[in-house]
Amino acid sequence: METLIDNIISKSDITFEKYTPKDFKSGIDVRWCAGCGGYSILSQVQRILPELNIPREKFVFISGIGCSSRFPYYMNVYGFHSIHGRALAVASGLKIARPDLSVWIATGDGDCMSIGGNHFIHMLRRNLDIKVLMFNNEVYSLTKGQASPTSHEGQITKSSPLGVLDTPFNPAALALGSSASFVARTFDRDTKHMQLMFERAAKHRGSAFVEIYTNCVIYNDKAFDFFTTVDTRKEKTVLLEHGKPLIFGTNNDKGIRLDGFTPQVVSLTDSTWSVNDLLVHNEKDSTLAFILANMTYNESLPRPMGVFQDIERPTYEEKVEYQIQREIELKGEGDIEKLMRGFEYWEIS
Amino acid sequence: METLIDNIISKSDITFEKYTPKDFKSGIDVRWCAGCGGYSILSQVQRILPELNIPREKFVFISGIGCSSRFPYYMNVYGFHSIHGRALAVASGLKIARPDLSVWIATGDGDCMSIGGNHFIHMLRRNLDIKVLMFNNEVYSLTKGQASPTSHEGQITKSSPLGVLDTPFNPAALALGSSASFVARTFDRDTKHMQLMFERAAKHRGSAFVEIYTNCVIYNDKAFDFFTTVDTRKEKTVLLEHGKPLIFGTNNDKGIRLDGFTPQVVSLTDSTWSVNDLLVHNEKDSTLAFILANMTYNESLPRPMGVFQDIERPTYEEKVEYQIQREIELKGEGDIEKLMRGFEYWEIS
Amino acid sequence: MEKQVRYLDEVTIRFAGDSGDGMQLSGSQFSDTSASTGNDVNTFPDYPSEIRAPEGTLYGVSAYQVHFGSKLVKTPGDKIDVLIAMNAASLKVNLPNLKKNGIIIANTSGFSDKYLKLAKYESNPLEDGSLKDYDLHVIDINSIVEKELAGSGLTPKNIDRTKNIFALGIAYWLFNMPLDYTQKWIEKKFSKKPEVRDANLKVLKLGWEYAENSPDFKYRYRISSAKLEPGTYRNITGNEAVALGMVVAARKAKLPLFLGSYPITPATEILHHISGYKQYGIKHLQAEDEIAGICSAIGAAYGGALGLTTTSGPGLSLKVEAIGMAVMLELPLVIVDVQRAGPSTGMPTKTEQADLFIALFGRHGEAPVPVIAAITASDCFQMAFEAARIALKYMTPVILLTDGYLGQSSEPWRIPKLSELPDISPTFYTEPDYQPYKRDPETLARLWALPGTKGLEHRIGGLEKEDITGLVSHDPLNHQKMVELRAQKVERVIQDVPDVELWGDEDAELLLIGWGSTYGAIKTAFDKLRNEGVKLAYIHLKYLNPLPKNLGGFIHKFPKVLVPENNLGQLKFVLQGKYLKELMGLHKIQGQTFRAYEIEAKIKEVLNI
Amino acid sequence: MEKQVRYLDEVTIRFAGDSGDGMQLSGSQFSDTSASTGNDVNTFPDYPSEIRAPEGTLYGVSAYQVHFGSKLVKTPGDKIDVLIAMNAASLKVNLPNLKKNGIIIANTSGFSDKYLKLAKYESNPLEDGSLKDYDLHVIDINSIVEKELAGSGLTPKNIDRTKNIFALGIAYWLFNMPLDYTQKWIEKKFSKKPEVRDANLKVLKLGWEYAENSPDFKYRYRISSAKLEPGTYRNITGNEAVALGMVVAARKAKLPLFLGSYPITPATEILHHISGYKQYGIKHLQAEDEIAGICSAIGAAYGGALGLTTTSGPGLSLKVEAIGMAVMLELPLVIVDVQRAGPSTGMPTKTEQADLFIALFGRHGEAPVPVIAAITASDCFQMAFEAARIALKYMTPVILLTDGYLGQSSEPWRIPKLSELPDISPTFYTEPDYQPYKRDPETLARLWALPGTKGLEHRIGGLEKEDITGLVSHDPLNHQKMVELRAQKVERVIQDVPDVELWGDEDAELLLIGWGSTYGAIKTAFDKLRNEGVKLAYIHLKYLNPLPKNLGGFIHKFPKVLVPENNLGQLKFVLQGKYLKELMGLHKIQGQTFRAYEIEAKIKEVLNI
Ligand SMILES: Cc1ncc(C[n+]2csc(CCOP(=O)(O)OP(=O)(O)O)c2C)c(N)n1
Ligand SMILES: Cc1ncc(C[n+]2csc(CCOP(=O)(O)OP(=O)(O)O)c2C)c(N)n1
Ligand code: SF4
Ligand code: SF4
Ligand SMILES: [Mg+2]
Ligand SMILES: [Mg+2]
Repeated sequence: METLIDNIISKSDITFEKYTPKDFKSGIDVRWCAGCGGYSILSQVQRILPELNIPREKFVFISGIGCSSRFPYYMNVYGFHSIHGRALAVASGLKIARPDLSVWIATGDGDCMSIGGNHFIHMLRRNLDIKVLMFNNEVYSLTKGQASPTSHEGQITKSSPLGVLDTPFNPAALALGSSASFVARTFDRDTKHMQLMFERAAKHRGSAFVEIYTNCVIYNDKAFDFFTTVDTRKEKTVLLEHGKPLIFGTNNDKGIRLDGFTPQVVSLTDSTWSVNDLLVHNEKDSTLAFILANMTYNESLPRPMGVFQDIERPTYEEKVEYQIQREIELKGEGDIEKLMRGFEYWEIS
Repeated sequence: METLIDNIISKSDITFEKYTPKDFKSGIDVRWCAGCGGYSILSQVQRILPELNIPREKFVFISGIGCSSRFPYYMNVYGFHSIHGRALAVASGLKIARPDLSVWIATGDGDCMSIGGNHFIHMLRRNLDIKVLMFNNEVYSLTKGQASPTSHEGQITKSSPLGVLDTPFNPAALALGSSASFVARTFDRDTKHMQLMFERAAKHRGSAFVEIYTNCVIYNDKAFDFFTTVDTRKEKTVLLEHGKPLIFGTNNDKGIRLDGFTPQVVSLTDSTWSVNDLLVHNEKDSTLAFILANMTYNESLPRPMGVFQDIERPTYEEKVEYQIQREIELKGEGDIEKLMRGFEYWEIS
Repeated sequence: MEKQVRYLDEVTIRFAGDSGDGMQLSGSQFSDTSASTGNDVNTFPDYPSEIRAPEGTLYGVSAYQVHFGSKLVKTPGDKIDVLIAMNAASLKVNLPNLKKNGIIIANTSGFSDKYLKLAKYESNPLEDGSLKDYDLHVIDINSIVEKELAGSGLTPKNIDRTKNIFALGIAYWLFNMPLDYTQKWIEKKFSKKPEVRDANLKVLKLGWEYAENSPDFKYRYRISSAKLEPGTYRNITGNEAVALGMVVAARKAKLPLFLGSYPITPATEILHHISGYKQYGIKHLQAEDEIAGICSAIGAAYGGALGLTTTSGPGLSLKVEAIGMAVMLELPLVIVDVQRAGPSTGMPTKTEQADLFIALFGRHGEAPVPVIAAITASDCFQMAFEAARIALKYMTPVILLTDGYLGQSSEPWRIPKLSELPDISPTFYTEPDYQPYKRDPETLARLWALPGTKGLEHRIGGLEKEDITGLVSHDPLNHQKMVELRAQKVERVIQDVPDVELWGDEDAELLLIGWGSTYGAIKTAFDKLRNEGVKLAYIHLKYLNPLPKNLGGFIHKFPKVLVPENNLGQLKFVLQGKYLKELMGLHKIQGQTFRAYEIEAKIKEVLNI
Repeated sequence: MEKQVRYLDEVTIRFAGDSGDGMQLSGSQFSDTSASTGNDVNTFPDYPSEIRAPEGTLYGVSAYQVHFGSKLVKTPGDKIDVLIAMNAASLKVNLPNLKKNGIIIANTSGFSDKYLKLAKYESNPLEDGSLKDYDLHVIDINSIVEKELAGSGLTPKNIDRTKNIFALGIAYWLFNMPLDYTQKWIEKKFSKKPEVRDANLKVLKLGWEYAENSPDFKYRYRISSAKLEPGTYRNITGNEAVALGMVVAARKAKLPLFLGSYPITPATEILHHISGYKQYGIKHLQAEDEIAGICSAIGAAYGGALGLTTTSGPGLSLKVEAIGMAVMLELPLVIVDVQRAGPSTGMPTKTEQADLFIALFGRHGEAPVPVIAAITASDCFQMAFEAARIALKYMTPVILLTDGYLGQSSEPWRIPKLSELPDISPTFYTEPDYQPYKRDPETLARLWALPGTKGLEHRIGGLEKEDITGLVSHDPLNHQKMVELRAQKVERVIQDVPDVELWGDEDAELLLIGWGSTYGAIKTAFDKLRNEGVKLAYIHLKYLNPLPKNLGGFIHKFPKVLVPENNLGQLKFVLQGKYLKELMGLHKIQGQTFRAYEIEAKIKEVLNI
């Protein structure tokens, strides 16, 4: 069953070129506002891709609609700017049909979790090997500033002039509730951490969801300043590192300890608690991941950054291939003329 | 701002009648298959509603499409058989417009979590005071037997003749990941437990999600027998009761203990562990709820039944009303003619 | 006992009983056997929308009608010759459609007081003489099979379930048909349950022998073979034909097939079939909803697969936005709509042709797509293949309309050889001078390059494209140009639309124009009246956008034009808008396709004869 | 210095600059002031789809055009009289549309080398003499405001932001307009930032004084008041007019208003406005998607609210299935589609009229709905009210078509008194003999009973309904009857469709037929040509389904009929299908409404003059 695309899928002449970030720039003017968090994300992606040992032509970036979803235009790879909310559905079909491709999504909090929410939870449970970069600016920007599903209660936007009433999604928790195999969070200001997260996502086999807090200078400026500036970062975020205790603070003088299931901040300097009492991160533990995800909107706790969870499960497209192989082993490669004849046929002459 | 519906909304002449279950039967022939789990659910709902001290005309049952979604026809209350997957969206508008009504949903695993998945997660985060009864038969029945998002891997259905490949949703976990305030589970065979769960859901202020394992005699018969028959139930399910330790077993001789975050079955008879070592259920603890939800597809553990979580948060429609009241207090009741004149107007004569 | 043999041209038999009585099975077995003996056959199943409606009720009746003959039969039959009635309700519901003097085979145990009451009979029709105008055979099938299978090890329930096989045995006897097709089927089906297999085999023969030996059955009937084109045949439903058509199209396109779909009656069987074709390397996704169904198919098409999505009306409504995206992307895609009775949920198990408007006009913006329709169950194969061919050749989504009637009815299909079918493989661009919206001058199809092709990295999307380069453009004149180009491209499909054939009399007063599944009924009425000497002309459309080049000439040529449709006149409106002539309509919207006599009556009315 | 005053009938001024230059603000202030002095005004904002396109680029130019006059002005103006160009790119983009001898007011600091390069100018047009055919005024606004505001405490960035106010001051001087409207606005807007407020107030006056004192400005212009109907006026955009129309309709219906919506350009402002109306008791849900938007509105309508959902093309495509449900439920619902350029994502910020087909035909099954369209910004108020009135009277969803041009353009609106508007309140059934699908014999609207009404518990849904009882029915004849009843009900709306008025000459050779937002351009061209002595007839449609009773007569009366539309001929096709006459089309699909001269040219071509 040779098809026309077989030699595109598995070409023998692949030479892994040594790429530089420049090779991943499309040359199209980036049309985001000056100061938009998107620029930094774009740079980090362009920095990471050359490291992955994947031929450039194998990358596909798919997006929906939103400022964030303009991303594919700026990448010199295959790009598909689909319709609002449907990037993951488009990507799912592509990945099943073409497991050889490295499929990435650029999406926004509205695109991914409002109109696209259903595709989001279903793709995660299926565990297709697709990387989802969600630019979370807690607002709809392209449509000029309405509430998004991550806008906080009381937030004043053009569509909530008297304040948002909805409880925001906690994206990491929603992903975990959908059985996501990889869930991480980072933010636009920390280039190194972003790179690390994108690399981790790329290397994970399965759906990888990365939430990126992204500043929108126009419609939600400084929304994340209270924990992302150089001044606030140390006190207001905590890095999740597998196997390491959760330490934070300007002088690494604080930690997170679990009281039952409840995370609490403890001081490491007043000699009540020591590093040994602290919560040690384990990326393989779903319950822990959920506890950490639930720290998110708790203002008395630092905001966790890093990989919440990274577990292995077979990917959907692998299972498809396996089912095909198993069938062929069992029954032989299908003969279409036999299929056409069906259960019973007869000759008329 | 009197409207025509004000006297329907808040009528002074409400006399709480003493209803019987019969008052809630519509008299329309129930067209489910003999032996369908739906019958038992219907009876329990009809048994519970008279107890709620709500005038019958205030009840509205909304459904999507599916065998389960035929439910409203059989109830002698206001009923709305909407389109596939949209019951919760319809209900949301109704509840915001008419907070005086008691709004219930009858839905299936496909209707609620496949095509309706987005409305499901968004309604839960908003916490509208709507009761969702999800008949989970792990299959699409009305369309004659395809895989649903709760079908298990490998399940043979008409649309998966070689076995389902998707990882099923864990409905309770998905609900918790969506910040649901009330999450419970019960099954069609246990009439008393169903009644209890429906009553709890009715009394909860906010979105209440009740998953009901429902036997489909035609397309997925006996799917739940391994833990729901009189023979298997005691060994294979564990009841969640607030403040009580998790004990189960034919002779109440087993319990669930937490090893870190990991639930494990312990024997209460071999004198290693006693009741005091067991996990005590707490409906207010989201982490615990998540741990319990994650017991679901673990065959070495009994299936938890009962209320996973019941916490209080303001309902969406209350917040809407509050915002309106606050505005009126602040600015006075709006004068439409003034609104029409806008910021600046002038006279031409 | 000597039985008399009568020769007939065609017969309509209807197996009717409770939803749980296995009537669909008896019917489809009978139809397969009849086809395999060389008859032409046309069938239609008819069942309630409830999965198992309560036993014995009028709305719980399930039936399967088989029309077979030595001449070509094009409908499942207007009126019934033989009615198998397993219970009182099934008799009551179907009697009005039984021909005078028709045969009734009734199972007495379905006429107990309980069933009579459920069927709202005051007295037992088998006994009260009310059926005297029919050829009534009353048989206590339950007792017979119970007696025969006592000691077989089967549960009473399972014994009861063999009733339909007994009835089938009688039917085979009645029409002189061989048992072996069904015997083989039973052996395969119950290979893992030998006691059930043996019981069924026994009961099948028992039915046959019962009729052979009963003095009550005096006549047997013989229908000679139909004159079908030589070839290899099988019975096929429209839904299976669509599935096979797409599999074969993918093969002839040298592309992998990908189906993204969400279950919906009456289209789901296409998904059922395709999901079992893993052995043929075919992939599918049962998506979370219809939107994901089509979007995943578009994603797969983008990757170089032949993308397919299948649905019925409500699902088509949900796919509207994504179809518009495919129009802008100019990617090949086949959308199959197995129409059902609407609007909204409507009558899900019933047929209708009322999705023509949405197929033609149902997208925001200027978003034309080719629309074609199949006319018989077996034609679904050809039209699915054709949809794929047009989609690939013109780089466009194509909508194929079938309907609940076509999808579920069956008829013998001459199986084409793969080698008979044209190569429809596309060309993937690989040269470095690639421009995504450069076009083939003949078809206006844009050039197609696949992800994975080195050096051809490019970006497409739903925003308006600059001509040739495919870059995003908001230039006013470019937009006008692109809107017009997309429209012209779809108009160019006319190159692939065969001229319509005019059947009948060039000098007729009346021209009939049909489309889609009404073919069988219209053609039957048309043939009948012409045989009776009425002058008539007839055109049946399979291509609805673009319309065939020579259609307008015919429309203007005949004084009167009648357009029968299972809707309120959608094609009629479109033809009027295009050809500016007042047409007459015949609009049946009853969840059923036309009966030939309904068309006949209307023609007579129009012609005043 | 004495300035000379010139009197003019009408003027078009265009404020153009970078996206960040505040041109939208200057333009809308100018338009409001001009309207409040008694001119008729018509405006249109024009900005890139990027939020902040890169500074100085050609595609980043943002503009706001104001057409005002002493006679009625119906378009934002074809050609520009006065161009305010804040940078080189804005000059380049807009110059082709400036009238010969038109006024240019250019800000020199926007013409630095950097900006010239970004605008792709080889040499500085302000200096190279290429603008000699225009009345050029070159001003270094940046230096002036910097000097004036030094020490004001404002940051340089904030100082720079006052440039547009300076330009506005000049414009006010030029046209002899009072400053007080804008002064009041500044005071309110910056009440919490006194230093910004004071700076803006200062700069506004400064601009005025600069012009007054500069010898470069020799002429001032005076446009006398337009002869508007007496009453209270305000400026209003189409989107705000829709919002107010619905608020007022709810009041006159004595129902609460509920909006279920999802943001989408260019419809979002309706949501913005309504979400701020809590003080008026109005509820809304910003839903998770368009499907939830409409479904929540249907749910609210079921509960007795006036249900509204607002969107643009892609969102309408998503709502298609739910509209079909509302058709079956026969519940009142208003669906507003602010059309934009498609297909697919298309050109989101640009206008088009290509959703007529989907509005009329875009649902599976037979699902007709009334469709109406607004023709000017202020007409959006009346048509929103009208949509609600029809929906409530006939128990049906109604689609109101506006478009990006209407939604964002503005004009003076005579504010009606509440008492002038009819009572449109529905009757809720409360008697115990309630039957949900019993109908009002005149309108065929079904009876409406609300949840919460004792004893009237009943069930509705998307499955086919039995006539009168509303029970689920699969009866064939009932289905036909119900399909026809629903169609007849929508046809009955014709009782509420006013006869069209024929403007112009009964004996003309050519009849123009327009619909929706093309009114301004067509009417302007029509008036102009008739003033020049050309005989012409003109009909402008607001009711598209059903079409006005007397339309057909007019279509057949005139030898030639021309249908200008911003699409490929959708109305034309519909009129042909209905009235069976060949019509001519004029199809502009450029993301812009017509210019009057384009219509004029086409008319001349058609009439050979
Ligand atoms: C079907 C449809 N609905 C609505 C829109 C309008 N729309 C475009 S982008 C967007 C929201 C974008 O928000 P987000 O995903 O957070 O992206 P951001 O601009 O904030 O990066 C909306 C509502 C659309 N294009 N299509
Ligand atoms: C838009 C749309 N898509 C698909 C369908 C077909 N459909 C009807 S019910 C159903 C699934 C029902 O499954 P579930 O919700 O689990 O209900 P059950 O019948 O199992 O109770 C489907 C796919 C439909 N009616 N409408
Ligand atoms: S509006 Fe916000 S999200 Fe969009 S480009 Fe500008 S800064 Fe970025
Ligand atoms: S098919 Fe299954 S779910 Fe449906 S009515 Fe029958 S038993 Fe119940
Ligand atoms: Mg966002
Ligand atoms: Mg189900």
